[in-house]
Parts: sequence; C-alpha cells; structure tokens
Amino acid sequence: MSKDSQMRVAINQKLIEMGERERLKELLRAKLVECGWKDQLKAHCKDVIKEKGLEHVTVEDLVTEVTPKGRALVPDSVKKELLQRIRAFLAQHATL
Amino acid sequence: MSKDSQMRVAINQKLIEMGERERLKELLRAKLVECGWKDQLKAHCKDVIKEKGLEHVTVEDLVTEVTPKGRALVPDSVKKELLQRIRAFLAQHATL
Amino acid sequence: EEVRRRQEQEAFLVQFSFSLCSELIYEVLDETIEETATSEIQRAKNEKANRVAKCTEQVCTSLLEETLDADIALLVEDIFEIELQRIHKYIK
Repeated sequence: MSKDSQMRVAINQKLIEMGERERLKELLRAKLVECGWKDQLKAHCKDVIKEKGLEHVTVEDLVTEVTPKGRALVPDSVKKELLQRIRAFLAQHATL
Repeated sequence: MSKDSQMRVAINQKLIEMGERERLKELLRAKLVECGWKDQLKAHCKDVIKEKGLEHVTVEDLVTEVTPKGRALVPDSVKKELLQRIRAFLAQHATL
Repeated sequence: EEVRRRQEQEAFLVQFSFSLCSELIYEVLDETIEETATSEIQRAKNEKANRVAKCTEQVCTSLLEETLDADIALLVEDIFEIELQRIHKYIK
C-alpha cells in the first residue's frame, strides 16, 4: 500500500472511530439544505422529467443525469467548511 | 607557553588572517560533495528517519546516530589531499 | 645546532599538519552533519505535512461525493415517486 493510501486509511479510521465521519455528513446535509442546494436539485430533476417525459426515464437514468449538476452546485464555501472541519479535527485528535 | 605552543598559535593566527583556514574548509566541503560523501550522508539520514519514525527522532538523535558512519565514510584520498594542501601552505610560509 | 633546529621544526610541522588536518575534518564534518540532519528532518516534516494536506483533501472529496451520491439517489427516488403519483392521480 502506498504512503498516500496508508495516510488516507489512517485519516478515515480516525474519523470513523470517533464518530466524526457521520457528524460531518450530517453537517454537510444541513449545509446543503441551508444553501438551497436541495431545492435547486429538486427543480432540476423536475425539469429533466418534464423534458424527457416520465415514461422515458428510469430512476437510474435520472440519477446519472443529475449527478454532475448536483456535484457542481455545491458551493465552494460548503466544501471549504467541510475541509476546515476535517483539518481542525485531525489537528486536535490525530497523530498521523 | 612552550615554543611549540607559541608556534602553533602563530601559525593558526596566520592561517586565519590569510583566509587559508576558510579556504581549506571550503576545499574539504567541495571534495565531500564531489566524492559523493554528502549524498551518502543524506541517504543515511533518510534511512534513520524512516527506521525510527519522524516523530521519534530529533536533530540531536540523528546527529549522534549518523556521525560515526559519516566520519568513517570520508575517503582517504580526500584526507590526503587536505593534508598535502596544508603542507604546501606551511612549506610556502615556512618562515612563520 | 642549526641542523638540530631545522629537524625540530620539520618534526613540528609534520605533527602540526596532521593535527590541523584532523581538526579541520572534524570541524567540517560536524558542521555538515548537523546541517544535513537538520535539513533532512525538515524535508521529512515538509513532505509529511504535504501528504497530510493532500490526503485530507482527498478524504474530504470522497466524503463529499459519498454523501452527495446517497442524497442525490434518495432525492431522485422521492421526486420520481411524487411525479408518478401525480400522473396516476391525473389519469384517474
């Protein structure tokens, strides 16, 4: 296993062990609602269904279709906050 | 002060005044790089850091650990060249 | 007397050359070893800090993607269901 892989495993382990990984996911979900991401994505889904017609799309198609936009719509501030939070956690709890 | 000690002090002073002491040290440094001694020393330092783990080694530890090998690794040809250079200087300034 | 004096000086210079040579070697070696040890530890520290920073970003990205993928899948299923129900109501 490369040094990078070992490091990623160690970081993830520490996050999981202390329940921080789940807390971070929850924080992210809350932020996504707060910043309107969820509403924007809902609207986009509806647009795609309207455009293609419900009878011509499956759930899988729709997931494939909206995922790139879903990822792109996440504000940089949310990503930054998540990263900061992980960094702060590691600084406080981990000897990597 | 004995006659030898007086001479020693006089020559050392002359070596410093004429900048020869620094030149000799510079020559030695250059030779140590040229013969690969410095690269060997770096590699040895890396090995020790890797073996002990970065978090368990201080500069002092590392110096203590690598000094014997560092000294042993100096090629005789480098020592001889330095000695020759010292002798040549002293012969040139024999009237000191 | 002159010959004896010369011989003494010769002997002194030989001995002095050897001791100066050793002194300079020890001095330069000690300085260089200290410098090298310091810079190698610093280099290792920087390398580790860079790795921690890079891997933290990668872990962050994978956590983000994992959460988004799960949430997008749920959201799509919900909307699909709602749209389906809406159409069924309309047909009835």
